Amino acid sequence: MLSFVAQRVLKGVIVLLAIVVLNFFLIRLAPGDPAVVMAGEAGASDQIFVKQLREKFGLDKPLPEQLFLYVKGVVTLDLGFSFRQQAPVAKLIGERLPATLLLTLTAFAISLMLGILFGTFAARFAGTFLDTAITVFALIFYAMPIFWVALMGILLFSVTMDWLPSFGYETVGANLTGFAHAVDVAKHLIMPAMTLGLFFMATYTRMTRASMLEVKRLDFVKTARAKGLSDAVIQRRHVLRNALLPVVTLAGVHSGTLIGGAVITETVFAWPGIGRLMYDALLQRDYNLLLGVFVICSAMVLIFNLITDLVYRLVDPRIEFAS
Amino acid sequence: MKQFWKSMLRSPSGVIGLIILVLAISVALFGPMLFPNSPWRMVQRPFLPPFTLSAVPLGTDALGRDVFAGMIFGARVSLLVGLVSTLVALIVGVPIGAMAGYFGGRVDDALMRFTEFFQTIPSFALAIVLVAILQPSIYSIVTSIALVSWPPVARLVRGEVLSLRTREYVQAAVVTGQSNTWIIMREILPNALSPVIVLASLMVATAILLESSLSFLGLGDPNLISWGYMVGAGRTVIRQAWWITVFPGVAILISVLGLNLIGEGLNDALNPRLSREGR
Amino acid sequence: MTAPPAVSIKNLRIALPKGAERPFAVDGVSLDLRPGKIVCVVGESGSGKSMCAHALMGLLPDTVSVASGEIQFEGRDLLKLDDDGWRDLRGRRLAMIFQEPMTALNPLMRIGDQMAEMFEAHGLLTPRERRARALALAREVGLPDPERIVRAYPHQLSGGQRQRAMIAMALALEPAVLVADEPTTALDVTTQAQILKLIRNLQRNRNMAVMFITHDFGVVADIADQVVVLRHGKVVEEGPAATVFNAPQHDYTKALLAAVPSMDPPAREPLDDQARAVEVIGLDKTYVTSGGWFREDRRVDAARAVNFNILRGETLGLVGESGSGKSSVARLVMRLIEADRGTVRIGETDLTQLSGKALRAERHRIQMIFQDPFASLNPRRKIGHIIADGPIAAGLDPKVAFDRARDLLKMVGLDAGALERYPHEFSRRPAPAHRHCARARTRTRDHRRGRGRLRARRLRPGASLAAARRPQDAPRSLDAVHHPRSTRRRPDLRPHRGDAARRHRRAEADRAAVRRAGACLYARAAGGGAGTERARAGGVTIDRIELPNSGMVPKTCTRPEVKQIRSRRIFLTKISLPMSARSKSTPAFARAAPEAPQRM
Amino acid sequence: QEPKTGGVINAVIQPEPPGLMLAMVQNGPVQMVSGNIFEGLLRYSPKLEPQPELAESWSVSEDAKTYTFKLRKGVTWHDGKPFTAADVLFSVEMLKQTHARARNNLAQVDKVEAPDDYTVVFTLKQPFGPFLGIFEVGSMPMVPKHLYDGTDWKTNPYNNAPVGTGPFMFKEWQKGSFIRLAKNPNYHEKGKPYLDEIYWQIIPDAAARSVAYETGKVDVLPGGSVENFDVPRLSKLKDTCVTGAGWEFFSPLAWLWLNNRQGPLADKRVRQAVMYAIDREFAKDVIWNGLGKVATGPSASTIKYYTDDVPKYPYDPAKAKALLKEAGYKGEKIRLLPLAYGETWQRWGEAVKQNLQDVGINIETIATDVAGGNQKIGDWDYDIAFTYLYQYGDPALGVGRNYVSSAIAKGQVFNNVEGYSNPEIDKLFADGAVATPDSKRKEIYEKAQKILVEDVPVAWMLELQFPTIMRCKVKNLITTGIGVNDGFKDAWLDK
Ligand SMILES: Nc1ncnc2c1ncn2[C@@H]1O[C@H](COP(=O)(O)OP(=O)(O)OP(=O)(O)O)[C@@H](O)[C@H]1O
Ligand SMILES: Nc1ncnc2c1ncn2[C@@H]1O[C@H](COP(=O)(O)OP(=O)(O)OP(=O)(O)O)[C@@H](O)[C@H]1O
Ligand SMILES: [Mg+2]
Ligand SMILES: [Mg+2]
Ligand code: NI
Repeated sequence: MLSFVAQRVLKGVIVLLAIVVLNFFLIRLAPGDPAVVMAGEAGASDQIFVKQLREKFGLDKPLPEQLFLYVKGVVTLDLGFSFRQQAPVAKLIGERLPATLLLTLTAFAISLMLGILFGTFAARFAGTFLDTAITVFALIFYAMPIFWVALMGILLFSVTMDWLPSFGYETVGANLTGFAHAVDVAKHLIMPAMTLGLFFMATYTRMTRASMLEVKRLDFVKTARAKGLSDAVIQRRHVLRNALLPVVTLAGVHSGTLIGGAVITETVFAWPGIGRLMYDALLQRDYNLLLGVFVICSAMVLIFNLITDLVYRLVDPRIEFAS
Repeated sequence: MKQFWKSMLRSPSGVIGLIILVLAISVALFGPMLFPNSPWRMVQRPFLPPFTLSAVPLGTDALGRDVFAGMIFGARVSLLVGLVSTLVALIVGVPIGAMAGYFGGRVDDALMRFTEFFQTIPSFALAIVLVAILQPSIYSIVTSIALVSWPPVARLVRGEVLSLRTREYVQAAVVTGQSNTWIIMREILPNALSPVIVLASLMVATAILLESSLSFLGLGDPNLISWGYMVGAGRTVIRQAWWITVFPGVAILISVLGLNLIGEGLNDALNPRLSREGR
Repeated sequence: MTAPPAVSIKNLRIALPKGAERPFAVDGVSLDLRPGKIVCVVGESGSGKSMCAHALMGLLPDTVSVASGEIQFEGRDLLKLDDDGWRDLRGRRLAMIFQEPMTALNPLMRIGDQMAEMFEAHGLLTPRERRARALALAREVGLPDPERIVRAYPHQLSGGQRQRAMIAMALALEPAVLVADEPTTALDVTTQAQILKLIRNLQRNRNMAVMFITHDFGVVADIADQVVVLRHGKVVEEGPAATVFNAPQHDYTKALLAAVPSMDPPAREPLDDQARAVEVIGLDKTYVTSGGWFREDRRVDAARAVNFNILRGETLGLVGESGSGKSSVARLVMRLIEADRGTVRIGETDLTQLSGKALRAERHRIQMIFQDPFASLNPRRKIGHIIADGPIAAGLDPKVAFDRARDLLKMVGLDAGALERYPHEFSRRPAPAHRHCARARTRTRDHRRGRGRLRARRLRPGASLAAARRPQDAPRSLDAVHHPRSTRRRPDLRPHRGDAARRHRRAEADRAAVRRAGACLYARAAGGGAGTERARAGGVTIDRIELPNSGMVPKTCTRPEVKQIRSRRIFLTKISLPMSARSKSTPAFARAAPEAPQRM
Repeated sequence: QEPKTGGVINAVIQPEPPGLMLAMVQNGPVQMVSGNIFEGLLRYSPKLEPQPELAESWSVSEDAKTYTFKLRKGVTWHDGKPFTAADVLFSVEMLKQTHARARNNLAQVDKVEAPDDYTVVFTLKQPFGPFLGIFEVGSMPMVPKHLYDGTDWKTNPYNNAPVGTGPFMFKEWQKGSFIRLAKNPNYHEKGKPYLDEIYWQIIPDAAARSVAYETGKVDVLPGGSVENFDVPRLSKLKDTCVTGAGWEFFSPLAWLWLNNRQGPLADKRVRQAVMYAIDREFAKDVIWNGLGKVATGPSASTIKYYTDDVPKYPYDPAKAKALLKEAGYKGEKIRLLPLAYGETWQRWGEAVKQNLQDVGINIETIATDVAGGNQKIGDWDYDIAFTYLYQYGDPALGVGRNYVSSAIAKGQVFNNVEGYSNPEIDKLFADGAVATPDSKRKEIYEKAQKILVEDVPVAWMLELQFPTIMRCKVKNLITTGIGVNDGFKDAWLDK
């Protein structure tokens, strides 16, 4: 197991480095020059200014050298300096990471819980009206653009009913501490987390449903019935547990991508997360910052993949640590 | 083939899905012929609510353009983007996944690392970068969406193949001296199909919405109208003019629903056990 | 009649859904189960045995329904029970053992917990007491090292151990009635004997009424007090075991009995002058699975220094207990897995040296019939394709190939329409051909060409196989071979759908027949006029069959039908097996053997 | 009404500023927030007359080459250090290196001297008409010498916690959430500022900004914070006041770059046809909600020397078609590059495309994001492209740069991107900048306007107006021609 983890980590690091290199070129292929963007923002652009900027950012150096310097930085855990924000990339990401993790993990938990719940119901009543209703319900949140769902939520819960705040991470200026602060943050969290969670819910609902139907037909379920166990116990202990395995897999894949995938939710709810940071960096061609976010996202995905693998192996006693 | 249609038509979800898809596709194909006016044309006063003028039954948008015409023309692009990019994603993802799963070892390692590269970058950002690099157009959009959506397909297929290749009927095919291609195509892939179908029918929705997000950022094909574009464009005025967003939104929803129903029906129809026995 | 019946099934009719092969799965069956007696229900596949059993447990599938009749138990009609009533009875008063020990246990739960659930379901005992009872039960059914076993997961147990665990569970609450639906079919001969003995003993000790379902007349002979013969959902014959065996009344019963192969191997022509068809020299294979959490790598020696050869026209039987490496050797010979060491020669070709195209080209010279007939048919391809694929791959004109496939199907007793059917559809055949019939057909066909001699070789679980024989390793073989998905599951896999399919056991025989036909067709297509020398050993005894080619190319088929191990036992006693090998076999084996001839 | 003291204002800032050190970064949001922290020597009335800020008074020499500023006494930096002439000298030096616009503006300065702590003398190489217009805080913010002199400006820690002389002090910046400024108790104007705190809330989505205002979470939506379509709805809300004032100094003017170098657009008649073909009234009314004004030429009506005595281009598709025909336009493809600044601009792009198509111009829209668009424009790889630029109150500062041939430089935006080259115009702008007196300048610039409008080097669209929406209880928010960017020092809350 230890060697398994070590091997995975090693492979992960290699993949990460490859990703850094590829990203480096990919991003630079996109038209647009950060110096020109910044010059544009400054409301003036003359030769000297642009040249100065380019020198300042090291953009005048040949690409391979830039790459070398960047990779060297990454290897020493230095993600570089953001041209535009004039701050170390690591610091900028660090400021945003907690909010993103809070949002995505909550959304993730919501989607998993609801998805499994609905999936279970749908499977339980497969072929009935309830089943169809659940499928349609789940697909509504899947097929509706997130910003639309988000806006509807805001209109309903913030504007009309005034229950929940419509934006931000906490009440600005309230200076709450301790429990009150936690409640405040939670209130702000509900809507974005729900919006994001409901989107991913559809997949889990469908996955759980299919998987439950599958497992339900297996022999050991009949054994359990022959024992005289109640239906609830059978569903929970025998069917659901086995049915969850593929859901766990899928969840592992999602948990990583969620992190960078929350751009729209973060934007609509003004959630100070990494998604927006990345998006702004992309629009500004803030190369180092963008690369930094990509690297962090990739690392997260790899870490989450590893964690799911481990969890999976723990949950399913049949799995060996084959490498 | 006859058998296939028969069983497809037997499942109610398949029938409903098929009806929806056929309707949507015929709108996409023939609608623009019946509606020769460009959907970009400003025909009425802006923000005209729906059902007030029969000439513009679904009202007008912020510039006074006919929402109904937009829906008709948008069907073409949206369905094209959704279906083609999903198809391309399948064409890329399925063979990669199949080869990784079937050959294992180094091939698997290399292919999966390659997949990871596309998988670990947030797909939305990657799509933006790709479209920006390739210049926005319907082709580059489809390409980019396909490029960011194939990794899950590959992973899924790989997983399935990994387990299927140890099945005895696969080994039976091996011992009769059949080629690897044949074995993958005939013995393995058909049995790995059903989760792929479920995934693919969900992917169509993602693709349509991704196109919408892209056009919201100004990276859509500016010369073609799409449902996603309409939803994005109507978003900011949703408070004044719900209809601009809601109608194309519902169109997307119904198409996605239809495709998922087809997916379900297809799944049953392709599964000989279900198709002939019922359930 | 002595004791009053514990359960009395009266005129039971179970309706099948529309479009099924017949309107009623069970059509007016009446039978009584008495305390302390074992009623064996026999009959061909699809005759409605399992339906009866499931009706008794209230576990009928949703698609079927009881049309009429009653099941009296303790003064109540079970068919009128509501869900709660059933829940109360199941496990406590009525218990059931299922056919498939591999899939009947929840793979994610420890054995002990699954046993304890029995008490939990009926609100008995405290959790701690439940654990203690589970341990005691494990001990009672003779599970080795019970402390370990209750903490083990199902996949860590051998098939026999799992079946014991199932039995322990079924007996936990001392039920009045035990229903056993082919509990030993999936087990090897030694284990089967032990399990039968166990059931018999427990049943006697507790004075249980037992309904025992089986295909196997050997088993019937072993344990039945009463025999009920079912056909097409109707009881065709019923009576004490001895009567049914010695004086069968109904033609069907006679046919069933006739289909049981006799014990005497026929005289064979000597084959000494024949050339070597297959030569296996020093095959070694060790499976290495890397360890789990802080565990070491696990190594299983599946083959160590295996040497044998097969002469042209000869059939070699490879026998051994479950997990002794039979399938592994077959796979090595087939080059489905790579040997660590050793050579396999087919005629003059060294198969182990080939790879890629060359290997593919040589593949047709040796063929294999797989252990699990269901698993070895692609569920999404029609039978016709499955059979013809091989010859077509070898360059035969598809039309010709299909014609041959049709001929072959006819040869194994299937009509030409079978070409167009999918494997699972053989459960719905109008005239179900159960495996005895299928076997008989094979034999007939073999007989026509038959000549030659049969040898058997016991794969000795010697020192080199010690690792494989550790109790926790044994089930690996079952799992690895039958359940490759579950053992080698990766996190990105979905749960395996094959398991559900495995329940379609009814048509297994047909499928096996078809698979075999495929192999043989191929043989003919490639070499022309292939025949099998099977003689009376027919599917009964042989793990791998060589199909000698009248031309030059020898064919080898592997067909370890675990289910027939009981017959194999008989076979083994008759051939001159080295004493050492015999003594290695388990006591049950040795003990049961002499009884057999008398019964038959 | 007497101003009341106290209270907190929540305003929206969009997008999030990349930094707050005005001398280092100068985009819109930075100016808006930092205008409260930093100050310039002067500020400008809505009529763009200079008013004292850090400079108490100023005088211009007879030859218009020497400007003498008397600094206000008793001004301190937020850290308590006094503000003196040395700071001004240092700021000039620093800005020349870090602030592109300041460098251009100061190009005519020969030397800067400080005869005493409270006097600064600028000596110019030649008279420069707009010189008194370059001292606003965004164009020339004063930087604390004691904190920056001799340090690496780029990494100076005070970049993240800027220290100025302004009415508000920097307190806190939660990245992605808000920026908090607090009252400067030692502000040099007695009694000001009135507010205790300002929260600049960072809300990236326009619709969410509307909602934030509606639900009372923010009180001020500076110009451009919400989509134009939403303005009428918001302005009808209770207690809501809307003003278009505060943009006089910047006078944003929107136009279409027309690439004069190549293709059909090299022909003046085609460019004129474009002007006739576009329905600018429609754009104003529908897309900009009736705000702003149809532009008549290169100068916005709010800046100096504007004249409307120029040829007019009303919406006239027939005339456009005729001109196209005359020019022999044969349906060559023309690429249109919209501005990726949000929905309004996208809609505008679509409307213009439709207008042009209606007269038979074969338009293909090219989509890009902002960075990609800038690159294309800078590389002259376009035919028609949207833009809008500030004019900074004087044609010499904000107009000439787009039309003189010396400002043609590849790889940059905002200069003479269209490639228009006319020696007469070059000369007029060169003379205009240095001419004295004012009447002479007026004459020159009016002439230039006429020529340009006739030539149509670019297609002028609208003088934009970005309405500021706020609660009516917010008083005196906008008092100068610089608007919200000039800080909230006069604003107070009527509770
Ligand atoms: N793929 C594998 N990986 C690891 N171990 C394996 C694998 N396949 C088989 N084994 C182990 O090798 C041994 C021999 O297995 P094999 O399947 O050859 O037995 P068998 O004689 O065919 O048994 P059965 O009668 O049950 O079919 C067993 O201990 C089994 O656990
Ligand atoms: N779930 C089901 N739905 C519909 N028909 C079924 C189902 N299961 C079994 N049948 C049908 O009911 C009949 C009796 O089946 P049953 O399983 O009782 O046979 P069996 O005697 O147990 O055969 P085997 O020896 O193969 O186990 C068969 O014709 C079969 O096709
Ligand atoms: Mg049965
Ligand atoms: Mg085997
Ligand atoms: Ni299985």
